[in-house]
Amino acid sequence: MPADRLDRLFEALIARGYLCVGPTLREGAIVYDEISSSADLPQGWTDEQGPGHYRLRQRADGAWFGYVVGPHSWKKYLFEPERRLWQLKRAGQRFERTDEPPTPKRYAFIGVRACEIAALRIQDRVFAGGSFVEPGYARTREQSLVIAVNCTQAAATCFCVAMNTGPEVREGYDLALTEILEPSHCFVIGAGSERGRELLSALPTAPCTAELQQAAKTAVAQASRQTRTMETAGLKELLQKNLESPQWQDIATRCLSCANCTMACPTCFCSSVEDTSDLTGDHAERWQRWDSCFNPDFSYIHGGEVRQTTASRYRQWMTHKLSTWFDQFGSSGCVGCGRCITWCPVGIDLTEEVRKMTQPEGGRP
Amino acid sequence: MAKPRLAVWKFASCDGCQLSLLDCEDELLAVAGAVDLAYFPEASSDMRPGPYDLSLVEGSITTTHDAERILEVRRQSRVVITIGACATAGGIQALRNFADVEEFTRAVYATPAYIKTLKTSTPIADHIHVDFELRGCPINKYQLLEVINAFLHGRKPLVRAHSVCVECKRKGTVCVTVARGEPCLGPVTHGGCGALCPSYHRGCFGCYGPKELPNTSSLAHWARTELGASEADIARLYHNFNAWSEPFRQEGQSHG
Amino acid sequence: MVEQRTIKVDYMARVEGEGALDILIEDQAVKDVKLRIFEPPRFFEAFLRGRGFMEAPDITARICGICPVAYQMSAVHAMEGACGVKVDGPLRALRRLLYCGEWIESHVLHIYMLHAPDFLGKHSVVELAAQHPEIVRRGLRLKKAGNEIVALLGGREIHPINVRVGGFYRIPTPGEFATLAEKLKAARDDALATVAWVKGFEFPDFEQDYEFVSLSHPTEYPFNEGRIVSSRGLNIDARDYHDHFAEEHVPHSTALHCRLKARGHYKVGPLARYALNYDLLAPRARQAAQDAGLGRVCRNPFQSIVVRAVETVHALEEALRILERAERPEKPFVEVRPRAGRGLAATEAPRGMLHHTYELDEQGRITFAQIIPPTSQNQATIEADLRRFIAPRLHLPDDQLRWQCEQAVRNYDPCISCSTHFLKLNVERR
Amino acid sequence: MESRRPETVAAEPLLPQPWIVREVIRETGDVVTLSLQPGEGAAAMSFGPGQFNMLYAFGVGEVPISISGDPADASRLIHTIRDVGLVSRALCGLQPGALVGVRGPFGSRWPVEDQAGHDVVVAAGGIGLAPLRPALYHLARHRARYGNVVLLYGARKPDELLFGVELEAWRQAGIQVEVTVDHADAAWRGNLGVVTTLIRHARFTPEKAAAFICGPEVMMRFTAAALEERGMAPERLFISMERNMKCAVGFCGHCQLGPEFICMDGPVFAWPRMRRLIAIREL
Ligand SMILES: Cc1cc2nc3c(=O)[nH]c(=O)nc-3n(C[C@H](O)[C@H](O)[C@H](O)COP(=O)(O)OP(=O)(O)OC[C@H]3O[C@@H](n4cnc5c(N)ncnc54)[C@H](O)[C@@H]3O)c2cc1C
Ligand code: SF4
Ligand code: SF4
Ligand code: SF4
Repeated sequence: MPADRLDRLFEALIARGYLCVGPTLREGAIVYDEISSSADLPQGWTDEQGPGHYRLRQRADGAWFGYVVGPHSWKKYLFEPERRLWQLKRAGQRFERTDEPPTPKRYAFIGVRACEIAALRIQDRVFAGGSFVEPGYARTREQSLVIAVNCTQAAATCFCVAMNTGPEVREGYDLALTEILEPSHCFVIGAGSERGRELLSALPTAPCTAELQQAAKTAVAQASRQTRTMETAGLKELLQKNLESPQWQDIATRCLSCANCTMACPTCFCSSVEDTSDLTGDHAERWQRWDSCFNPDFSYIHGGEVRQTTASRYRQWMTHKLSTWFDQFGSSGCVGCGRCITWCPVGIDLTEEVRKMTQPEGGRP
Repeated sequence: MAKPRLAVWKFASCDGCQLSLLDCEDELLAVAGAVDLAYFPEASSDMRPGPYDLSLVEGSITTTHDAERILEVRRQSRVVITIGACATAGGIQALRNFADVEEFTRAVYATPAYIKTLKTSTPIADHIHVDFELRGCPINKYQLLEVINAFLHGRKPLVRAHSVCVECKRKGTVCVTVARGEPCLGPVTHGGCGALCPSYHRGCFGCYGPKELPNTSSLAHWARTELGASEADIARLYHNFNAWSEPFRQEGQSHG
Repeated sequence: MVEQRTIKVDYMARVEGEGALDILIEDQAVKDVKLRIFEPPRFFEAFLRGRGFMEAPDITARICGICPVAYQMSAVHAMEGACGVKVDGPLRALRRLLYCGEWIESHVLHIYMLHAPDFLGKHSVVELAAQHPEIVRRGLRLKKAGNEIVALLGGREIHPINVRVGGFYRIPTPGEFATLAEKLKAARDDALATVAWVKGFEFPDFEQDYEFVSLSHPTEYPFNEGRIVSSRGLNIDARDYHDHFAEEHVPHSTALHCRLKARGHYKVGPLARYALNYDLLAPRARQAAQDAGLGRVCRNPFQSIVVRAVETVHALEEALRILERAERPEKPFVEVRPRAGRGLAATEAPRGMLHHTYELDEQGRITFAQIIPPTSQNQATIEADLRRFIAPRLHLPDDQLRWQCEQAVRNYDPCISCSTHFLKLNVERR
Repeated sequence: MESRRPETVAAEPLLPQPWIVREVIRETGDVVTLSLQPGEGAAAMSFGPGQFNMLYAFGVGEVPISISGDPADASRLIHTIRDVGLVSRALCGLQPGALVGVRGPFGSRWPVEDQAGHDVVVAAGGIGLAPLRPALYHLARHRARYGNVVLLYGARKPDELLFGVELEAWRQAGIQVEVTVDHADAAWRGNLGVVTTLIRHARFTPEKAAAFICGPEVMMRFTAAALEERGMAPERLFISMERNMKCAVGFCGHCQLGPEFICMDGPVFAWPRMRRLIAIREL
């Protein structure tokens, strides 16, 4: 599909009743928000990322998707940062529910990267894969479309190759786009589901030439060149052996216990469940809000917190992500998107801390 | 059942925190319906004697007279809740604690002899047992309502002690430090304001005081080495409305 | 034996901050009136020294939770003056908008919650609400409209965080402004109804010949800018304030008293602004004043409540006018580079003129700060008013006299927290 | 996902069901037992010993509380609660007729039936006796299926001892009941000291015994270690863990201990799964 026909995708999605959400420029970053046409996309922009560092830069080529991942992740649409679960009133021998359970939205997620699909699939296992199903999550997820985009460049903070989640989109998508700039600016599009195929039939596409397919491959290959990596072989066990390593204390001298990494992480799923009542005491509400293992009271039980120190909280975060997640959900909890590295206000780098933990003497493998 | 008796006390302060109650335009009459405003001079000239079920205390202790008055407040009150940075940390006026008060008096008043004040501005909890401290300069009026509400129904106020960052991230605000290079106290500051400043594109300057486990030195180090803040900038950032709170006091002092 | 009577109000209620009033009556004559301010000193002017010029709006806001915007506005203008920068165009308009918000919020607070109960024989707005819930709800709605302006443009109602030297940190979006405008339109009727309500109160006959002082601007009812003028011919630049005004320290107060060097005490605030700028009121506000039976000049301080209501109408009109034009500044602020120098500025706080003076070094560090709040400018006038007010009313029993004296003080909407550079009422009859 | 065993699939796993307080029994100064019956729309509940419910004090909050009733009697739902904070206080203060929110039952069970033919040691500290009571009811009812059955129970002070009537009934049913307290005045003629000191009085054959332990974490650690030392097979030692719990269905993340979600994988765990984890500080 020629790049200048991108709006046809939006039109087709809107015609099918989807609410389009995708990348757009705001507050000096590329964030995910409601968008309605290609004009809302950050065309011609890219991001420069490093530990604790993010800047927008203009690019010369007018690429639509020429950047990587920003501060937001898709989880905010499926596992909302703040959500009222219910409102109740006491009435005789029963509870009267005074709110309507929220109607799930039909989102079209536009511009989803391979690592983000991996993250979505991880959260699927958390919220809908076990014995209990989070109804809100499951219904919205079910109804939403994933319009994926293959990365054609990596940020300095990306390590999806090491985590085996990208850069190429391989599964879990409805449509997957690869943006090609040369010789002519166009998208190579593949459908990954029935809904995707139907949608694709509504787009002004031409059959893809072998040459274009090759160009797409080359483009994605570019994103495979990543400077950051993480040695995952044996990591799960290694961390378990190091639960009492002095290294945790070292990290704690730098870590702020501010919870930014967990909030930015596309797979972190912790929440608080908070009960309130109105002044009369007759109406009560329950709210669910993003919480984090870095927050005070997270591990509180009568008498005190289990994890009182930053060292123990960081250990929970890292060992959960990279080790105990396997026991719980059969995969790593990390998809290599690099958000926790970029959005840490003091640039703590997960990959670097893993390296120090596994090779305390220093030196890269 | 008799309505619980509420008292509102003022010590050295700007009135902003107790004004927060009058600023609850939508809820004020409901609150007045639920509690008996037995002593609230800013709002009522009907000032009735104690004892009180709940006392809200605004302001810091800066005079010997106030140091005695607060003891009486404690004796008269079943529950004491302090509201605002003045009452919980000494307030902006605690900047005197780092200086020579006599010189301050000479600088401001023509006849220093008329002025009687203590050398320090100290939080209420330095003088009496406080049952709950609500932070902020000023406090968040919804948190104040929550505290009153929780008190009325015997539950724990939903006032979480996490960082401002948590509120930023929940709102989807883009981090001003990472994306703009602005020094920001958010990571070491107690939440409650709803991460206001970052959503207005400026760094947090710590109205709500230190959060639990504030790693002030790591944040200061980053501001110094990566964001180009000067020692004086850092010292001033920590020495604001919560300058006298232990972690901010020490961090500020270690930068000059 | 001389007959002595003292009337004391140990703790002035329904004013902002802490003060007391002592009145000593000896041989059927008022011997002494003292408005004692025991608001503990907070030393703002001292600890501002050494702080950065950009910090002044955030720090001085904390002088007063009721009118923080006024402190922020005087501070930014003084700083911009010191650095030789003038903020104009849409940014200037938005600053006026923010000030409108504070006037509405502060005036309505005073009208409904602090002053009206006096006229209706109530202790508080809560008592008032028991009898007239719909009136109180109207007041709360109106106050909220003011607060919404401050909350949008300032970030929050008390101690806004969005004011900076040079402009703002962030300009709200057109959508946010549009929503605000809708809310303000809805508040117009409430503001007019307020004027109609308060004009019906019973006002004691008490016309005084004040020297009114306020800012004056050729085309605008004054908020942020103008020359300092008086009803007796003073007309100076705000930078020359100290040549004409002096502060003195009286033993009974932690506040300083101000006087005009040439003539003594004077009066700032709504009555002064109104008298000196009547023609510049928005047409609806002027009409409301006429309907309320106010002349071009109002000399009865008890009627200040009506003038406040008129100014509330004006502030709403002005806010809507600014919002209709909806010019958006290109950048939220103009860059202000510090330089050594002296900056002086006055703006019109809801209670009257608020003057700031700063001196800066080359790095923009404050080396000297002086802040003159409206209440300390009015304090001598308040005491003078009281003397004249009490004299013909000495026959009244103590508690009635006390009630009326308190009301007379409240005419000024004194903000004692501000005047910590400023009430308790004791009337002593000997 | 082998670790997650399906129990219930509720449509709205976070919506409490209404139950009515039928009876309030004050056990000690700060412990109360509530007997509940279903309110409108709630269905009677069957549960296994060791399972817990989330109890919701209207508007105040929700906390995990083990079921302390007899699993064979589904006519009422019994919870024993110690007043330690605001939510537990609100629950302890409920009067007959009051409405309580209930979600559950959640979590794993004491594998009581699996121990048929074995000796069974039940060790409880303080309020820890409540989660064990369903198991004890079962053991007493089916006493003949088991070898020796001993209850080792410790409390801080004599007046904090729970379930005096039941202790006696269990004794009658042929359970060896040994009780100790940490502190007591001269009037106390029973044992003094921590629960582990009772082990030597217990009649059981370690090699063919199983143990169910519930109490403060240190008490469980020392008791399990001592029983192991006596020669009990670690995989036949079971303890019941506590962690902060907000949802009880594995979404909120609060109750994690290493790889385990206490709410779903526990609270009852075989000792080998916990031994290392609870020895690590602040895990
Ligand atoms: C599986 C399980 C079974 C339990 N069974 C019982 C029982 O049968 N009887 C009994 O009296 N107690 C039991 N508890 C402990 C009980 O949950 C706590 O005492 C209770 O949560 C305290 O809440 P609070 O609000 O009164 O206290 P606070 O100290 O004010 O606690 C504040 C909040 O922290 C959390 N919290 C505090 N302590 C605990 C805790 N121990 N476990 C989990 N969350 C906690 C809760 O969310 C609580 O509302 C059990 C705990 C667990 C995990
Ligand atoms: S890392 Fe922390 S916040 Fe993230 S899922 Fe794990 S426990 Fe929860
Ligand atoms: S804490 Fe801040 S807002 Fe509250 S009284 Fe003190 S100065 Fe005012
Ligand atoms: S300075 Fe910090 S704590 Fe204060 S309002 Fe701003 S973000 Fe909130």
